[in-house]
Amino acid sequence: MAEPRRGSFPSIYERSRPGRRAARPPRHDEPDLAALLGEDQLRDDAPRLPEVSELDLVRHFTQLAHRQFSIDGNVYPLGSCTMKYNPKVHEDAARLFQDLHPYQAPETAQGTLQLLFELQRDLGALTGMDAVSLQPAAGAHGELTGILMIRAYHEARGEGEQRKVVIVPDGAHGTNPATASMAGYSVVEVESDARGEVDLEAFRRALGPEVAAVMLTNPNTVGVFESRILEIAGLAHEAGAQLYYDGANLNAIVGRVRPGDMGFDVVHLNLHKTFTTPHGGGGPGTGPIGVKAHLADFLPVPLVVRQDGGYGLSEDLPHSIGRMRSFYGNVGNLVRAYAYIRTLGLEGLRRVSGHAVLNANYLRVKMQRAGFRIPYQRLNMHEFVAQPPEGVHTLDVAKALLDYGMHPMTVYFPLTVKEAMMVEPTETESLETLDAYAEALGEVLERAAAEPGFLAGAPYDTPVRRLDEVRAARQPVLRFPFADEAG
Amino acid sequence: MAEPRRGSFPSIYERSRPGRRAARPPRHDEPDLAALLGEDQLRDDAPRLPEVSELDLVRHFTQLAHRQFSIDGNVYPLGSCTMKYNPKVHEDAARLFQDLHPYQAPETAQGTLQLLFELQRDLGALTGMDAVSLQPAAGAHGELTGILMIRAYHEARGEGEQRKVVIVPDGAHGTNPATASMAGYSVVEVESDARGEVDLEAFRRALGPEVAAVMLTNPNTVGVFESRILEIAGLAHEAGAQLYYDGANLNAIVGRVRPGDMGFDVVHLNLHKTFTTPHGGGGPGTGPIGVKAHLADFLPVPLVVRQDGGYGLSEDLPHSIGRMRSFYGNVGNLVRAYAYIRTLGLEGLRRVSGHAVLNANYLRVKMQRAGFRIPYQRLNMHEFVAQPPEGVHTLDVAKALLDYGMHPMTVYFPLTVKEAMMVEPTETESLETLDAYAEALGEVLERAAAEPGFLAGAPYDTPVRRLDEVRAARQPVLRFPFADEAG
Amino acid sequence: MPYLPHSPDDVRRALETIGVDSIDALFDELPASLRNPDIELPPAMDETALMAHLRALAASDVTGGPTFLGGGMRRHFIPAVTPHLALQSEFVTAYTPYQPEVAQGVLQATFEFQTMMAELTGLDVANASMYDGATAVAEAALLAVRHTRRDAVLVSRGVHPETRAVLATYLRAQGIAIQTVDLQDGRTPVPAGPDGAACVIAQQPNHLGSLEDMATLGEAAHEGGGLLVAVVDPLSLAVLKPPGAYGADVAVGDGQTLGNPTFFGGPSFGFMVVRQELLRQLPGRLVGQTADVEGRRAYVLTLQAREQHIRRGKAKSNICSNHQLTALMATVNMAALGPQGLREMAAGSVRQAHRLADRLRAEGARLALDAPFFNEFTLSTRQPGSVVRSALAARGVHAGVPVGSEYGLGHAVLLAATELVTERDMDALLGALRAGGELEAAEVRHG
Amino acid sequence: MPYLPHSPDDVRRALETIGVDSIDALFDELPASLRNPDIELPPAMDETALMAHLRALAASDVTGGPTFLGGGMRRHFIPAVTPHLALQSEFVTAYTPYQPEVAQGVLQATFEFQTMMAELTGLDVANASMYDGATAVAEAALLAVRHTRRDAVLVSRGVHPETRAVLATYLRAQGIAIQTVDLQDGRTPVPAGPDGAACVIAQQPNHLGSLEDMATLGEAAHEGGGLLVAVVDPLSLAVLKPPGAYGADVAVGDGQTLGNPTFFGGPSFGFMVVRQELLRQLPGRLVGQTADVEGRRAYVLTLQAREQHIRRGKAKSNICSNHQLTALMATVNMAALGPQGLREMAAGSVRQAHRLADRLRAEGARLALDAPFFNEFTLSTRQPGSVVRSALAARGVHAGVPVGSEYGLGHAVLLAATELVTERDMDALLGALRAGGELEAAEVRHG
Ligand SMILES: Cc1ncc(COP(=O)(O)O)c(C=O)c1O
Ligand SMILES: Cc1ncc(COP(=O)(O)O)c(C=O)c1O
Repeated sequence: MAEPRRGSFPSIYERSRPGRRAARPPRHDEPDLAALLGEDQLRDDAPRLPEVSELDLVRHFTQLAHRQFSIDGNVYPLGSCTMKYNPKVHEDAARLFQDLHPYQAPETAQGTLQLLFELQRDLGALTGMDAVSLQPAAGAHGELTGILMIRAYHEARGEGEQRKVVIVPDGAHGTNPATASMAGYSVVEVESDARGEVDLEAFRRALGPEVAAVMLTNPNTVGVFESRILEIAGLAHEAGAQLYYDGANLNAIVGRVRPGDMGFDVVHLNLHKTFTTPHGGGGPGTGPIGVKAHLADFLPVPLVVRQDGGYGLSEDLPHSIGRMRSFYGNVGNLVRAYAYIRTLGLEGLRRVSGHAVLNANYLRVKMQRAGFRIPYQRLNMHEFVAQPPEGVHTLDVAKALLDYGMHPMTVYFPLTVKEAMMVEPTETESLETLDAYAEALGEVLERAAAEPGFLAGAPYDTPVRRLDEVRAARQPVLRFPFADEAG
Repeated sequence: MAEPRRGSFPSIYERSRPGRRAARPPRHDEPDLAALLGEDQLRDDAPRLPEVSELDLVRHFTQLAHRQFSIDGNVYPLGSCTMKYNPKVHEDAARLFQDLHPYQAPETAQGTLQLLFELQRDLGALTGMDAVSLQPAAGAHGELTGILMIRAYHEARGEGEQRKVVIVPDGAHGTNPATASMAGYSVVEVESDARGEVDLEAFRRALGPEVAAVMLTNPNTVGVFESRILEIAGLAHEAGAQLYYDGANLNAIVGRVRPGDMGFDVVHLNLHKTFTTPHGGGGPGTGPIGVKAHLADFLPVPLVVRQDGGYGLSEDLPHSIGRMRSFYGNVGNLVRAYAYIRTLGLEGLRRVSGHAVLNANYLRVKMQRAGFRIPYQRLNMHEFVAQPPEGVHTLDVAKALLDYGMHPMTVYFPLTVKEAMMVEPTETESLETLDAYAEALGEVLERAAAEPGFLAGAPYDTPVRRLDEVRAARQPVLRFPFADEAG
Repeated sequence: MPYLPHSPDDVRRALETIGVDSIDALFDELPASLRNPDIELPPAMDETALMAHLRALAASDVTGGPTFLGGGMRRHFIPAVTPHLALQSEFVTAYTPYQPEVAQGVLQATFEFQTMMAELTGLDVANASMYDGATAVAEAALLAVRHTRRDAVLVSRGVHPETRAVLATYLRAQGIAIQTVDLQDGRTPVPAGPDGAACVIAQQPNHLGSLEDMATLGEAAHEGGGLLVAVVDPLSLAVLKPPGAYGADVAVGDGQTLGNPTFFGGPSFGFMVVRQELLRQLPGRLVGQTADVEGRRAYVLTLQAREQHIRRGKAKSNICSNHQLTALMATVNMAALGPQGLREMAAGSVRQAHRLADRLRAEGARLALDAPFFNEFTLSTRQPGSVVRSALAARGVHAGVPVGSEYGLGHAVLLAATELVTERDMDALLGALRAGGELEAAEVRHG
Repeated sequence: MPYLPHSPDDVRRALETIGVDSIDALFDELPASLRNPDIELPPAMDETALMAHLRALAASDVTGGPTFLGGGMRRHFIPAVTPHLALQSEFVTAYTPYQPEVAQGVLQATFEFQTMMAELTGLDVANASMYDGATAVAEAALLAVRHTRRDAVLVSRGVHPETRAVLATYLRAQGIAIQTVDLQDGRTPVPAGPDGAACVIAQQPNHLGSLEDMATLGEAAHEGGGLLVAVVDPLSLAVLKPPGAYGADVAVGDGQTLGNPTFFGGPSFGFMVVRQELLRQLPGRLVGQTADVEGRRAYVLTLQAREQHIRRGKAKSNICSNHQLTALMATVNMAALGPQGLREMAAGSVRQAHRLADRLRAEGARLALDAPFFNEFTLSTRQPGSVVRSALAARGVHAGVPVGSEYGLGHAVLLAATELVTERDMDALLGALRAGGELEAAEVRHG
């Protein structure tokens, strides 16, 4: 008899009973909808939404929360994701601004506008860029914004037809090539060299008059700083290409070196990484972009500007690429990022990158001692790539780790490294936590050696165990199968 | 090899490292404390408080929260405890009042004072009492307040010396006799009859000129309504005793019959039961008391009163027993109770008691069908007493239930029933939850029969399993054993 | 330093383990010439100073008071239980659920979200969310382009102007033409020659508040061999015909009205729901149901071959992070309200909007359009919309989203009402309009 | 109906199962004559109306602005992280941890609380909390009476007047005499003949803010064969000598200053810490460490034979529910601040209080006492304290707890300062005092 608690967890629809409800909006006399809206505009039967009591609702989502790993509950060193601590005070800070409506008269939103204006300024200062837009709703959205601006720039210079290619390293995050194609460009990937950096020769070969942009992450996705970045920038610019900085890894260098100074023309930042806005299980994020002066005319509208003694929103930017979203940005998250910058200041942010890199190198050494392979034998930045010993699969190690209450690193990314494990502990983890993580990993390897098959069975102690992902894809069930349907 | 996650959970002191901290108060120049306060007033070395980073702090208390059952996560039918749903909106409501200081000028606290005044009024109306004090901090505190008032009343009538005894039923909650002795009275217990009610004959015998008060809970602690309450009240009053109503079980009758109408002279209410203020793992509660007019002069001070057009606090009550606590009461909880009453109104509160009693009787039938014995074969009120079949121990059943993610009922109370299981589902549980509870209990009995020893080993799937409680009492370890101490 | 655990000893210990003698030494590969620039940032503040500063900023915003603002976001009832449950830290601080064994919380909630959105729209498959309504519309147009292999789309001017602006930005890069269909009497006429168009995009209710004849637009689109993309306010679907019922192939929109605060415009979330046949073209994440090795039902991200991290340059979209948490707010909120509560909100807002219109007419105000409207309508004004809005704001009423000149209605503003609007709120609005000289007739009457 | 799950069908199903035909039938045993009285209650409100009503009430309170209120509660720094962690719903909605296997959260947190309180006070055993400081003092007196088998206690007038009032209420019933020791120059003199007294009760810092010579009082008490009960502000112990170090046998007090909002007086929590020898006399709950059957460390309620549910009439106290959650707030808060943060708060409040005193003196104000004080002191005023307080309130400053006539200081108020008080707050207070004519000298100077 299996442990009863271990059965299938109920769906909210299975908790549903006709006539129940948790919440009640204000009452009004029932209007004659048919008369007001027209009979044919009305739906015939109500949507099947759950009908649950308030307590059953609370139980459902409280228990679901217990079936979820999170930074607050678990170490979570996902490479490239910067799962650092999300300060609680930011949650209180954000709520101060939640009741503003995007269309209320600007003179009644001066506080929020000032905050946004100052954040534009501070992000510009931190990245070495001349102008900033806070609009993009995520990193990938920032990428698209930036590449579209580059496109507009080339078009304005009459090179729109000529430049059709975007260069990305083979280790680039998937959003980079995807963004390029979405912007109407074709993608050329350049391989990286033995030290994990862009292969300069290959890069030279790839460059040419047809290249519109080069997208780089620095430090790159294997956690290595592109040491020849100035040379790369020089070559790109000679070829008339614009250099794009994917800011997902800014946490490694924030306050210490600026993309703008490295020669980048455009940068996007993932405020949900370096600047601590919560990931929320997959968003909302924010991907502000900063650009050099020669691209400022192409920024999306509106921009937050100083206006007759106060602050306002300006649409007056003739060469703008236009709008990238409705309204002005994910203000709730922008407030959190603003609070973070104001809390740490420059000195603090420098220490952030310093300790982020310190922790990553510390854990690299610990993992190597625990028996993991390190493909790039050098100091890394805020993250590093490792591999399990021959014959052990990264996936199995990841699953075994779950039984320790520890979240695995990013696995099988970048694609350039076999069985890649990409580890980014961030600066907010204590050394004891990193020691425990390395120790658990070592234990997993020992166990793998001692008990063949054990790893393949892991995890054993999680709310559910390994899933049949093939079935999920072969016979997709993408919504609750109501009794009256072929489930 | 035990599951790693299953090891001992760290103490906050084990997470502590010198020099770490999570929070920073505002900075000020370091004062010369020796000069200002005197060298001999200062402590030599700092208290050993934990030193942890903010993230480690968050992990600690988030993980501890996951090691805790609660109403929000688990069905929790503790008899006599009324573990009903605690509305979330009350949490928001309470915070609106958290910044008031008890000594701010009353004219700057009119909103809060009005709320308290209206709550006094509404609790009086609901209990049928003439005057109410919101001061007591818990049920037991309300009991003490009430009994001290009764004492003052007898003294005022010159019967202070004569009346030295308080009568409580043998099934009374422990706080009743404990309160009586704290108030300087000796306690006489009267047994209950076969139907679970006070044995009228025994009661008659116990009554006499030395009796100061009779403390009753109605419905009583076995969930039975004292059907002869009017007769009991008559007898008590004839004997010159005052009748005290322990309001812990008001949830059974709220809105349907009032203690005041039944003849009670004093009542305390557990707002953390009937009126949904959270139990908080054991408080803070609130135990307001209501009294009939003849006792009003003895109420504790201060009272919230109407005062020149507004509201104020009055200490002007010559015969008051004095203060029962500092300030005015647990205002944070009083706001929640106020919100609850305003949300439900009389109609709603009647339905609360109706459905509370409905659910309790429903579950009683289900549990009887599942094989449990019901000592009192009659309709019960909001709770009922059951017993496991011969040979099965209540404790074992309770522990086995934990593996289902369900909290046991109150066990081994009242002391008048062997292997007592006192079950109070409350009105906020759905029938499906009660069905599942009864089903789990049935399964436990089957398993007990099928696998001797299984129950004794339960629970199996909890953060920790059965504890060595004897050791805890024999060699008490009541604070963290620091390394340098004989731990 | 806030949030950083390491004591000097910790740093020393870590450096020894690594074998370098300073933190700066870890950055030797950074171009020396560029290292540690002095960057101008305001000085650090402690928590007390920070919150005081932010409260001061918030205090120079004006919130609360009667509000009739709409135009894409509206203040609706959000029960206290919604944020309490959706903002539990396990949800807030989780990453994308790439390890399903320990992410069933987010995965199941998302699966339930997909179910509810499919139910509301009457279509088959909802994704896990998009950034917002406008980007969802742009992605829908690209989906239609991929599906039909056509390079033009038709969009009604009734679609929110900002949405159309985003659409233009997205489509220009891929050389896709956009033809805009003007409104007649505030509604979208059957478009001339949708032939060649990958889709017809129309909004219900439209930007001016009017109800469109979506069924007819759908027929036109389908006859032309294109798709109908319906841009909808999900809350309205508690009473309005679901897109699936009038032949829409794709339903998209912004989810703010389902349970998120307006937050000066974001974050809310976008949603996209499609017919089964379009599944493989659907951008964004999808959660599917499966079982674990012990046969327990479980949920997992599925059909990821559509996404950038697998398909890279060939992905259906570059979207990675979506808007999970705000979608979770909507999920909890819909479950809290149920079909009845959602219906009461929708019907209540219709009721209040029409009540307001009646009261305005009674005071001599003129509605710019006669078309039936839902919970928002267009009021003709004497002064330009932004002037009217400021005048009302000065009197403590948030109302009057200016209507663009593209609609040829002269001076006009949008007025929205929700179930939260009270009779006294309407009094305040009318009073402010009167005082602002916008209710001439009334002036006389009350003069 | 809010919070009630049952649909009419559910009710029917339940009634059938029970075998009665109506809910009312379940109440047949209630006296018919008394059933369903009509009770006057205000009509029910929905959530929106409720919150609007409560916000309106809260709006007619005045909060925020400079505050110098003390007298037992003070506004101190509480980092945001404290309530976020302490008020997780698993803690908020749990009952007393009677089933330890599923209550390790509350149990371990309480064990850690006991440890921290023992550390702060320098004594051996802390209980899990009491209702508040005043009831804790009364319980401490009863403990001393039980331990010494004596029937009188000595209490300094420096103990908070409300605390002494509660003490009187509690002790009268048990016929225990209370002798009150008057202050000399604001401090407690060595009491004459403590012989026969079960304990000497003194407060540090005392109600007027002055620092007592606790060691000497302790010697006197012990010479007389009684105990020393020290009533302390736990926050002050971050810098002040712990009771254990000056011979106190029992330390009690109110925990509000450790991390709870003032909430118009409650809930906060009381604490009691005693020497090992007094353990068996300790009232209230205790959490002890033990192990489970697999040898894992675990925590459990222990030594319950002292408590009412076991010992009933013979229990050490009738306390059952204590103040667990507010004690948890303090536990999280102390762990968040650590020894350093707590010290900075205590020292910062001392610093600001003395700075304020200096500024007042410089403006010609007169302190009523010369005794050294901690973070609160007594200011002589021209008008009665309550008049001064109202005058200050009218000028937006919360300050001026009236000092009772029992102290023979004429008109006077208590002024407290904490680390949250700024120089500008002091400006505001001085300005208000000046405007109120309380700073004569200043009046002159400023004309
Ligand atoms: C290197 C890199 N670039 C881009 C992205 C995309 O950011 P977002 O998920 O916010 O769209 C990520 C996110 O994981 C990333 O790691
Ligand atoms: C019948 C009864 N009386 C009194 C009490 C004591 O109430 P409190 O714990 O609030 O002091 C309780 C609490 O369980 C109770 O059930």
